[in-house]
Formats: sequence, structure tokens, C-alpha cells
Amino acid sequence: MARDSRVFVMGQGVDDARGMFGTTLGLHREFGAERSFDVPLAEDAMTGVGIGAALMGMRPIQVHQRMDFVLLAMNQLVNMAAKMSYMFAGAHKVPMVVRAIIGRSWGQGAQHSQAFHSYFMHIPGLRVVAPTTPHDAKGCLIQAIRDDNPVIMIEHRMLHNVKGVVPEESYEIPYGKARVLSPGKDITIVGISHMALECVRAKHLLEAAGIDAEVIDPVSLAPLDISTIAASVERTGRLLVVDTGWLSCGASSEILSEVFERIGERRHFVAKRLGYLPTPCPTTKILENLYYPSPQSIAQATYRLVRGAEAPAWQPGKVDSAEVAEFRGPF
Amino acid sequence: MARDSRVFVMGQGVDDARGMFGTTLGLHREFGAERSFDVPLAEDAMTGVGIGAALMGMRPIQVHQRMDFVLLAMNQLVNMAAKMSYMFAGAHKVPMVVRAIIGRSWGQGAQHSQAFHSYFMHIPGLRVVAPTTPHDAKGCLIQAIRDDNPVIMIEHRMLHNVKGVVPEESYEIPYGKARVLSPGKDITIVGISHMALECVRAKHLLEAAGIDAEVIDPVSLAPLDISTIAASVERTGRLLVVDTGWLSCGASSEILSEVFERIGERRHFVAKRLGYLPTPCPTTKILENLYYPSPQSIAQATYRLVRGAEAPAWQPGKVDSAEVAEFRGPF
Amino acid sequence: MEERSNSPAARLYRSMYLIRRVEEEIVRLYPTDKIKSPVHLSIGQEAVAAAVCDHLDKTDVVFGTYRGHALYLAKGGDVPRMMAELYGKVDGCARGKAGSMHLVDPAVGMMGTSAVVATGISNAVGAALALKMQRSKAIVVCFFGEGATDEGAWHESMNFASLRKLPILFICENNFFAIYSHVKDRMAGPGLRARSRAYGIDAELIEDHEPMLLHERAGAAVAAVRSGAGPRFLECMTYRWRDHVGPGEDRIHQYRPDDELDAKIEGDNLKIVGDLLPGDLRKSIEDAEEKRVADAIAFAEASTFPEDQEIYDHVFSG
Amino acid sequence: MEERSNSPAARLYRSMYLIRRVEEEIVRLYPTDKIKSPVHLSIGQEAVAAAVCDHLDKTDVVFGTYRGHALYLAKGGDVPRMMAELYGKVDGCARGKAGSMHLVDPAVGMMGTSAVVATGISNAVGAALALKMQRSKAIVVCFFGEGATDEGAWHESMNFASLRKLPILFICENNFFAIYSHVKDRMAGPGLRARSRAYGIDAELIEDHEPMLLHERAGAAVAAVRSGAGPRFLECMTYRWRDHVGPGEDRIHQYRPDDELDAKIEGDNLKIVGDLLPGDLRKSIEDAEEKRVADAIAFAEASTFPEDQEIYDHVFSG
Ligand SMILES: Cc1ncc(C[n+]2csc(CCOP(=O)(O)OP(=O)(O)O)c2C)c(N)n1
Ligand SMILES: Cc1ncc(C[n+]2csc(CCOP(=O)(O)OP(=O)(O)O)c2C)c(N)n1
Ligand SMILES: [Mg+2]
Ligand SMILES: [Mg+2]
Repeated sequence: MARDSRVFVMGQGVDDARGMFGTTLGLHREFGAERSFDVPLAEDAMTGVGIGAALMGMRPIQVHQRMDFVLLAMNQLVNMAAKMSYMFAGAHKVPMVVRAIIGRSWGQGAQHSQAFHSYFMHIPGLRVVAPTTPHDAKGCLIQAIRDDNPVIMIEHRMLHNVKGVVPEESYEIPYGKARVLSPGKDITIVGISHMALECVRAKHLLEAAGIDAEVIDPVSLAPLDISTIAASVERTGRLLVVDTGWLSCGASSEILSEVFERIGERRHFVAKRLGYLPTPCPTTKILENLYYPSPQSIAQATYRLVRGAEAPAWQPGKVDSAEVAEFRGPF
Repeated sequence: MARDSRVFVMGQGVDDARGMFGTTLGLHREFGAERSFDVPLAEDAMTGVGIGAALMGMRPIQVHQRMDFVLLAMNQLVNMAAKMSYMFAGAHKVPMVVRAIIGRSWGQGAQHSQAFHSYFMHIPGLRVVAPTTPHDAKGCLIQAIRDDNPVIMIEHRMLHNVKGVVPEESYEIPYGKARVLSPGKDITIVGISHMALECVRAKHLLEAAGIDAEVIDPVSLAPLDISTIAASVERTGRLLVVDTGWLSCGASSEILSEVFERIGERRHFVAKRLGYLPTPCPTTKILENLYYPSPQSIAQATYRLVRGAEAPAWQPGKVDSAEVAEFRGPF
Repeated sequence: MEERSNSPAARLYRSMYLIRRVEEEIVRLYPTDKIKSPVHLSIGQEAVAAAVCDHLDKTDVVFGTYRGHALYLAKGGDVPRMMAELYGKVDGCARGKAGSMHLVDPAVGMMGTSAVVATGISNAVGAALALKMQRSKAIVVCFFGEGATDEGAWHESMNFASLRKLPILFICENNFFAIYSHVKDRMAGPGLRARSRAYGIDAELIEDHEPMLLHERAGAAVAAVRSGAGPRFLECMTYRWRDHVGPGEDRIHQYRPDDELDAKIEGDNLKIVGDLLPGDLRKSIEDAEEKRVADAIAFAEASTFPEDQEIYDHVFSG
Repeated sequence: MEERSNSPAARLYRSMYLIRRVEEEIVRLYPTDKIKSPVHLSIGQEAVAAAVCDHLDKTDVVFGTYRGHALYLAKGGDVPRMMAELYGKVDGCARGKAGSMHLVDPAVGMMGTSAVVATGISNAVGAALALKMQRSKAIVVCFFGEGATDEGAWHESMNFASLRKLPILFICENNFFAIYSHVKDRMAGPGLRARSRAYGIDAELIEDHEPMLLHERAGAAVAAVRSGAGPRFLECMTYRWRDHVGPGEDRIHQYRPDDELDAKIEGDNLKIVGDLLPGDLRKSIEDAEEKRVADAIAFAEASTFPEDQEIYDHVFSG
């Protein structure tokens, strides 16, 4: 924001004392109320306002506290932002970033916990990034701000408190470049957003069973770096895609389909998808715990995929997902 | 509507002289203005109104002239209709039908031609049907009206003028039962909605190349009858899914993924997806013709899948899709 | 005694006292992590739901928001099942699936709440449409915060309700804030009454700290709606004492002056109504409600958590 | 002559005549199927776009709807490129990708149109926000039909524009109908001026058949907005002669009385303005515009269709 005066941040509560889980804290003091401002509860029109400002050469960053609310803005994002460059044959561009936060924490229930990245992956004209590490989050955001196209940045609430090394200087994370978080030879596990972290934990659990998993974080979902994933599956012969979302028509089905179209004819492999259970999210913690994939359930699914359905039962060890376990209310 | 006084129809223009492409013509005269009425341009609230009426025991049928406008109602459909039964643990039900029409005809451009069935397939708690034949359209609609759950009925504009045998009496088309439109042994072609028709035409073209395709119409997309499709692929060893929509995170990726998860381990097969090109829909007819899969492009893709990439080039014959070719404006 | 204890003030006090005490217990219990879910408290705002619902029959239906404890209780929702719901237990009003944000009790016309702002408004309008089609005498009351009126859904809903002259009363609980954002930073123009009237809907504003006047005006509005006069709109000024979400105070965030909050707490509506009652009656009401609260908590404590496989139940009806 | 031909009436007539004639040519050409795309004609409604745009500079920007020919032409959009666009040719303003419903010409501030009702309104507000942040002297004018005001997006946009005192003029072309649905069946209450004022936005209504008054009031509104007074709203009553979509008449659908339409055609605004001009001037304007129209059609006919691979262009910028 310091180097480009066209950049501004808008969203409900971006300038309040909580500063969007701390991510926008103090921006309004540093850059003035004109460049970081609160908006009325009007997701549809505020998205349209962002688009309109972008058409005039500004670079708005719009923030949604919960991705669930972005459903109110689908028309502007899909019918307008995604199509303007095309519909007007390049006469317009829409350099806008939409930060959409996945609301999992505890007891958020059915309407405050959803992830709709697949909705945006479905649409030509939108870019979708879902960084996991703080390093990638910074680079993706910078890249998104500098892009001349609308970018949906998926942020998982549980990742906001995860620490990691972040270089001081400015850098971009290129689109369509997956990150091999941890190499391995027995199976390729693709973990999206927060699930990448859970997959790394599952990998450690799997070591006890003698299984060496490769964990890949796609980082950017559209475009998708299918080459890196397919090359890995070509080596391991097995693919597990773990999404922080539902399976049906989800990112996991896209990844599986693309890998299969790419290498299925010449390389036999097995695959499975894991994600939210096919239900709305229940509020009570005891059911909510079952709803989300965990290091244990990921390890278990991996074990079965690698050893086969007839293999003797195996119990993964215990590992705590600190950012989940340490969460205490209210929000 | 005659047998159940709780049923009513609402939507922009349902009672006007064009009667939603003729599908609601005269209903307001037969059942009164209270049971078939026009509404303001307010897709979000009108969907909420339908849901609220359904909560009170009514059975609303809401009609959208273009599925593109349903993006304005995503919040009500996904956050409310789909979740009420679950969130309230069965205390509520939402017996509502949403008819969403895919607007392809000619020169409809980027905002009047989209298909979002995959958006609804993504959501637990919604049923999605996409009948192709007039026979199935009637049965699906009756089934949807009698269902206690929200049902999204996908109707392709190009199918409204297609004729077929429709029994007089009332009957339901069960969910999750795919229809084998035409048996064959070399490849399984799954065609969704209008594409089922185009796939049958492609099948005839393929006869000239000595290829015998099986064409399956899933009819209901959620739940999906994956058994019928998988059993067919198990026989043919080849799968082509042709969607009237984009591929990424679309219905075609879901079908491919489910078939692969079901039989991939024991049965080697090849597969490909076909659908809208990965662009917004261009208006000019010359590009629009390329945008949609056609009997020729389906036949061509099938040929390559069956004969392999190295097979000699083959030109499918010509066949007219009457409902497309005969369309003349304005709408 | 019969009559005294059934006076408007007595009824109002009973309802408000129950709400206050249930929420105070939630504040007390929250640090134990027995309630693993966000809570949005109505402490300070009890008068609105209590005054309006006092005029409603069981067959009248209400729609509310995530800040829904007060409405659930005022409409006669089952107290033990509410507490069990907060605990995430099987005896909760939605077997633990709803939590604090989605309370429901159709048996008494509490139709449920939504955590997405303004989404229940059009549902309420739809319910009113259904009641009208069914030639019912019942009416709908739709509760929402002033923040919800920012949303397009409010505009569309008001317009349609007026167009069809539906039996619905809109109650805006204007507590000045949407989270920490002041209404004056979100709403342009002369205010909600002007907006309502621009839809052809009669509107009235009732200031805070006038609980008995609120009760009276709510009664008049309910009667008008029930008579078939079409929708009515009441803007009820009120004030939230606690943080937007969670059990705590929020002075630390400095988005509102401490003395503004202090003055509101000083002018407590619960006390205003309580002071109208004879001491013995007041005491007997308090004792009875205390017992209900204690019983509800005991019930919640004793209830069990749902079995794992329940997670798959209720995705579809029937 | 210089001065005469630059009088408000002359300018208005030139603009309206061009619009009328372009659309009449579309009516004539449509049955040839050279225009393979829906068209929404403004015949009868020319005065609004023409009168408002006459007060705008090239740097001022406008947003419109699928019924956008009039606006495109009034704002000075390139006529040959518009015709080529309707023909789906490469020399179209969007190389055939837009068609009639998405006309665009940023060089003259025609920012484009949307086929989804009301969606351009918030984009226009965003453009006004940008102009304000950029300390620009330019303003935004946002055109929409009365049907668009049904949508929540209108409410949210009006509120935000007023809240931030943005340099935007809202122009509602109230032609009574959304397709075949009459405004009285969709809009409750006293009307759009009351609604605008409820957002704190000054509003005015101009009746049909007063093109010069419309011109004057539009000028005043543009000046007010440009002076930094914040948004203004003009409700311009008007009437569509042709069918909602397509080149034809629509009397057969009987949704409006024939004599209502006849009276409107009788009181043709184009004639009203034309009659204000000296005969020779009028003739010279007509001749010049006829030539522009003919040239534009010839240009469109001569242009070629895009190559197949163009379908993949412009999905992303840069
Ligand atoms: C559509 C939507 N946008 C944003 C939010 C986040 N949010 C939750 S509560 C709230 C404030 C709502 O204020 P108001 O309607 O006045 O109700 P109050 O909390 O004051 O009772 C906001 C912005 C949401 N839940 N839904
Ligand atoms: C969101 C949305 N809903 C419905 C439609 C279908 N539709 C196209 S034009 C139109 C009428 C709009 O009326 P109005 O805004 O008054 O403009 P007019 O056509 O009269 O110029 C409708 C309902 C649409 N395009 N977009
Ligand atoms: Mg509030
Ligand atoms: Mg109109």
C-alpha cells in the first residue's frame, strides 16, 4: 500500500479494534481512513463498488470475515468481475483482490464455516489462491494486488495464528506453482489450505506404519499446477486429495480428474478424496470434530489406500493440531 | 396444482403473455392470481419468501428465466434452504422447487447462458435434477413438488421445444436413477441435460466410424446414480462425460472422480471431459458455435478416446441439432 | 393476586428477568468451556423481545437472529432445551446441531434464527405470505438489528410485504452498532422511519428506557397487523451492554464512550419494570424464574452428547 | 449557423435522431438474421440518454444496461463499431464478444452495460468512489430502468453513494414496465423520490414529453453533482414503443392498452424537439446523421468475423 497509492482496503470491520483477526490492524491509521475503511453490511453492492473502482484504475482489496457471506456477492464476482475483460474484449480490466476467510474455529455451525473455493475455480476469468504458510500468504497477496485480474484469496481462519518465516522484502508467489511441502515415495497427498498442515501431521503419524508420504500444497487453485501433482502420482502410484470443503464438484474432484486425464492412460494408480463430511457443519464440538478431516483420519485413509482394504487395522498415534486445540471462544 | 392446494408458482413473468417460454402459460387463469404470480425483480428476497412459505407448509415453485440470475439467490439457497432441516435437527423442512433455466439460444453472451448445476451439487441438503426428455421433465417436476426437500430443477432452454411422448397420468421419476438412452459397447458417454440429446446425435455419427457408444442421461445429478454409469464403464473401459457447463469443479469432474474411486483400482479405463470452453460465452455466433459441445465435437472426442491419439484423422458427418439450428431471435 | 401477577408489568418483568438471568448464567459458565460456540448476548436489550412477544399467541410465529436467546425465551421457548443446546447435548432444541446461533422451537412459533445477517427477513415475509394464503388469523413478527437494514434483502422484503399487504410486523432492534461499526457510519439519510414509509409501511420509533411505552406501542402494532392493515415497522432503540460476541465486556476496544455505556446500565430497563411491581410480587417472580434457570442448567448438565452417527441425520427431511 | 446548430435543441435533436435511426435500421435488418443476438430497443426513450449526456464531458463516465444503444450513441460512442458489434464482427467495439447487450467505449466514457438487471449500479458507485479518491473533476452517471430499483443492489448502492457523498447522478428511466410487468405491481409506497430522499439523496421526477425541461433539469443535476454536493436522483418518465426485446411491436400481448401506446407515439419526443428547429437546420442534421448511419452499416457489412482462436483471447487481462 505504501508503494502503490491505488491500493485500498475495504470491508466490514477492517478498521475496527479487532482488525479482521489482526490482518488489517492499524492500516487506517497508517494510510488514512480513505484507504482502509469500514462498509455497510451490503456484500453485493460493496463488491460491485470494488469492481467499479477497479475499472477506474484503483486496486481494491475487499475482505470478508466469513466466506459464507460471499454467497451474497456471487453475482458481482461471477457475472461481472470474471467477465468484464472478456465481454468487453480487453477494453476493461478488474484488478481486485477478494480475501475470503474460512470460518472454522469452534461451534461455528452450518453458516459460518463453509469454503467455496470450488465455486470460483469453476469460473473462467477468476484466479484463486489458497496459501497455507505465512511465507506464501504474503507472496500470494502481493502477487494478487499486482495482478490486473480479479483474484479470490482463500484464507483459513486457523492459519492466521500459525507462525513461520516471512522475508521482510517484497516478493511474489507465482500462480500455478504447487509446493512440495515434504517429499515421499509411497503416496501423493495433496492438502488444500489448512489441510496441507494437517496432511504434514498425518505424514508424521504414518511414519510409524512405515509409510512415506509426499505432501503437496497446490497454493494456487486456479490456475492449478497439475504437472507437479501428476508427476508425483506417476512416481507414487497413489493419490489422496484432502480438501477443506465438500467433495462433490469440489477442488478435490477437479484435481483427481485432471491427474487422471493427464496420466491415467499410461499409469495405473489409485486415488481417494477426503474433505468435509457430506452434511452441513454441526455446531456441537463432538460432531464438529468428526466433520473435519484430522491428521488421524487423513493418516487412516492414507494407510488404507497404500496397504489396501484387506490390510490389518492400524491405529494412528495422537497428534494435536495446536491451532485447533488451542482455540477458545468466543469467535 | 389441482390435487394439492399448497402448491403455487412464483417468478418474474410467470403470469405474463409469454408464460416462461410457455411452461406456466394460463396457470394464473386456471388456479387464480394467488397461486401463480409475478414478483418484483428481487431474486434474493423472493427466494427467501419461497423458503418462508415452505416452512409454513406451502409448496412453492420458483422459476428463474435464466440460471444466471440465481447467483443473486445463492445465499438463500445455500445458507438457508439447504441447511434448515439439518441446523434445526428436523424441526423444519423446506419443500420448495426452484426451476432454473439455462439460457442458451443465440447470441445470449456471457451473462445469459450459464449453467450452475455443479454449485448445487456441491451442497449437502439440496437435490438437483436435470431431465432431458419431456417424459422425464414431467416426472421430475412432480417428484420435486412432492418432495419435502429443496429441489433445484435444471431446465435447458433448448429442450423446451423438443417433443416426446408424455403420459397423461401423474408419475414420479425417482432420484438417483440414470437412464441408458441408447446401449452400446465401445464407450460410455454421459450427457447432461441438453447434451444428452447431442450425445445421441454423436452416437449416430460414430456409427460411420464403426464405434458403438452407450449414451447415459444421469437425469438426477444429486443424488447421482454412479452405479449405472460405473457398471457401463466397467464394460466399455472408456468414459466421456459431456456437460452443459464448465469443466473445472463441474459435474463432469464429479462423475469422473466417482467412477474412478468406484472401479479404478480393479478396472483400467480411459476418460475425458467435454463441456463449455474455459472462457465466458462469446456473443458472436461464429465463436458461440465453438463454445458449446456439438454432435461433431462429441463424436470427434469419442473417436479419439476409442481409437487413441495416434489413430488416423476422422471427420464426423453433418447432423443438425434442430432445436439449435431452428432458433431465430430475438430471445 | 391472580390479576396482579398477570399485569403487563408483571408479565414483562417475568420475561425480562428470565432472559437476563439465563444470559448472566451463560456469562458465568462460558469460561468453563462447556459452551463451545459463539454467544451473542442480549443483556440490556431484553425489553424489546419481551414487550413484543407479550402480545403474541402461540400460533403467531417469529423469526430472529444469532442474537436470539431473548427472542427464544420471550416467545416461550423451552428453557432446559435451550441450555442443553448451548451445551451441544442431545436434549437441545436441535440436538446440538444449532448451538446458540440457531435456536428454534416451532411448537411455540419460534421459527428459528440465522447467523447470516438479514437472511431471516425474507423468510419471515414468506411465512406471512403463507399465513395470508391459508387465511390464518396468525401473524408474523420479524426481528433484526439495525445493521440488517443495510442489506438489499431488507429493501426487497419490505417492498414485497407492503405490496402484498402481508400480516407481518418488522421489529428493528437498533442498538446503534453492527459489531463495532456505528449506525451513522453505515446509514445515510433521515433514518429508518422515512425508509419504511417510502415502502408504504407505517413506522414508529420508541426510545430506549421506555419499556412500558414500548409494550403499549407493540400491542397497537400487533393489533393493526392482525386486523389486516398490512405490515408495520417499529424501530426500537436499545443498547447492548456486552461485547458483540462472547460473554465479556468490550470497553477495551474503545469504540463507544464508557459513560454512554454507563448511563445505559444505570437506566436499566429491567429495574424500571421491576420497580413498578409490589416487592412481594417481584420477589415471587424472581424466585420462580431463578428456579427455572437452575433447573435448565441442571438439565443441560445431565444430558448427553449425541452419538457419532447422528452427524448424518437430518441432511434431508423424510 | 455555428451557434444555431449548437443550441441545446439542435444538439438534442442530433443525438435523438441518430438513436432513432440506428434503431430503425436494426428493426429493418433484424429479419435478415445478420444480428444474431437479442436487441432491446430504446425507440421512444431516446430523450433521456440524449438530454443527460449532452451535459457530460468525455472524461465523465456512464454505466448502462442491456437497453444500451441510446446511451452508447448519446455518449458519443463510435457508431460503425457499434454496428459491427451487433453483426458480431471483429471491428465491433468488443470484437463481437459483447453483442447488443454489452456495448462499451471507454474512450468516450461509455463504461459498458450489463444484461443482469441492476448489476451496473454498484459498479457506477465504485467508479464514483474512485473519482473522488483520485480528486477528479469528472462525475459518473448511472442509468437503469425502474425495474432495477426493485433489486436490493439499488438500495445498497444508493445508501453507500449518499453516505460517502459521491459524485454520481442516478438516472432512472421509468418506462412503467419490466418486460410486461407494470411498476405498480412491483413497487409499493409513494414512489422513487420518497425512497431516494430516505437515503438523503435529492430527487426529482420529470414527466414524459418534456424533452427540453428534462434537458434543463439534467443540466442542473449534473452541475450539482459536479460541484461536490453528493449524489442526485432523477426519475425520468418515458415509454418504450417496441417489445421488451426484439425488433417487433408487442400489442399482441395486450399487457398495455393500445391507446396508451398510441398516445405516446403521437406525442413523439423526437418530433417535439425537431419542431423547435428551423427547417433547414433540421434537414442538415438529418442528412448528416443519415450518412453516419449508412456508413456504419456499410462498415459493419464489410467487416469480417473473428478467427476461431479469438475465442480464447481476453479471458484474463495482461
Ligand atoms: C451477511 C453478513 N454479513 C456480515 C456478517 C458479520 N456480522 C455478524 S453480526 C454483524 C452485525 C450485525 O449488526 P445488527 O444487525 O445491528 O445486529 P446486532 O448484532 O447489533 O444485534 C455482522 C456484521 C454476517 N453475519 N452476515
Ligand atoms: C437480475 C435479473 N433479473 C431478471 C432479469 C430478466 N429481465 C431482463 S430485462 C428485465 C426488465 C427490467 O426492467 P427495467 O429495469 O425497468 O428496464 P427496462 O427493460 O424497462 O428498460 C428483466 C426482468 C435480468 N436480466 N436480471
Ligand atoms: Mg445493531
Ligand atoms: Mg422499465
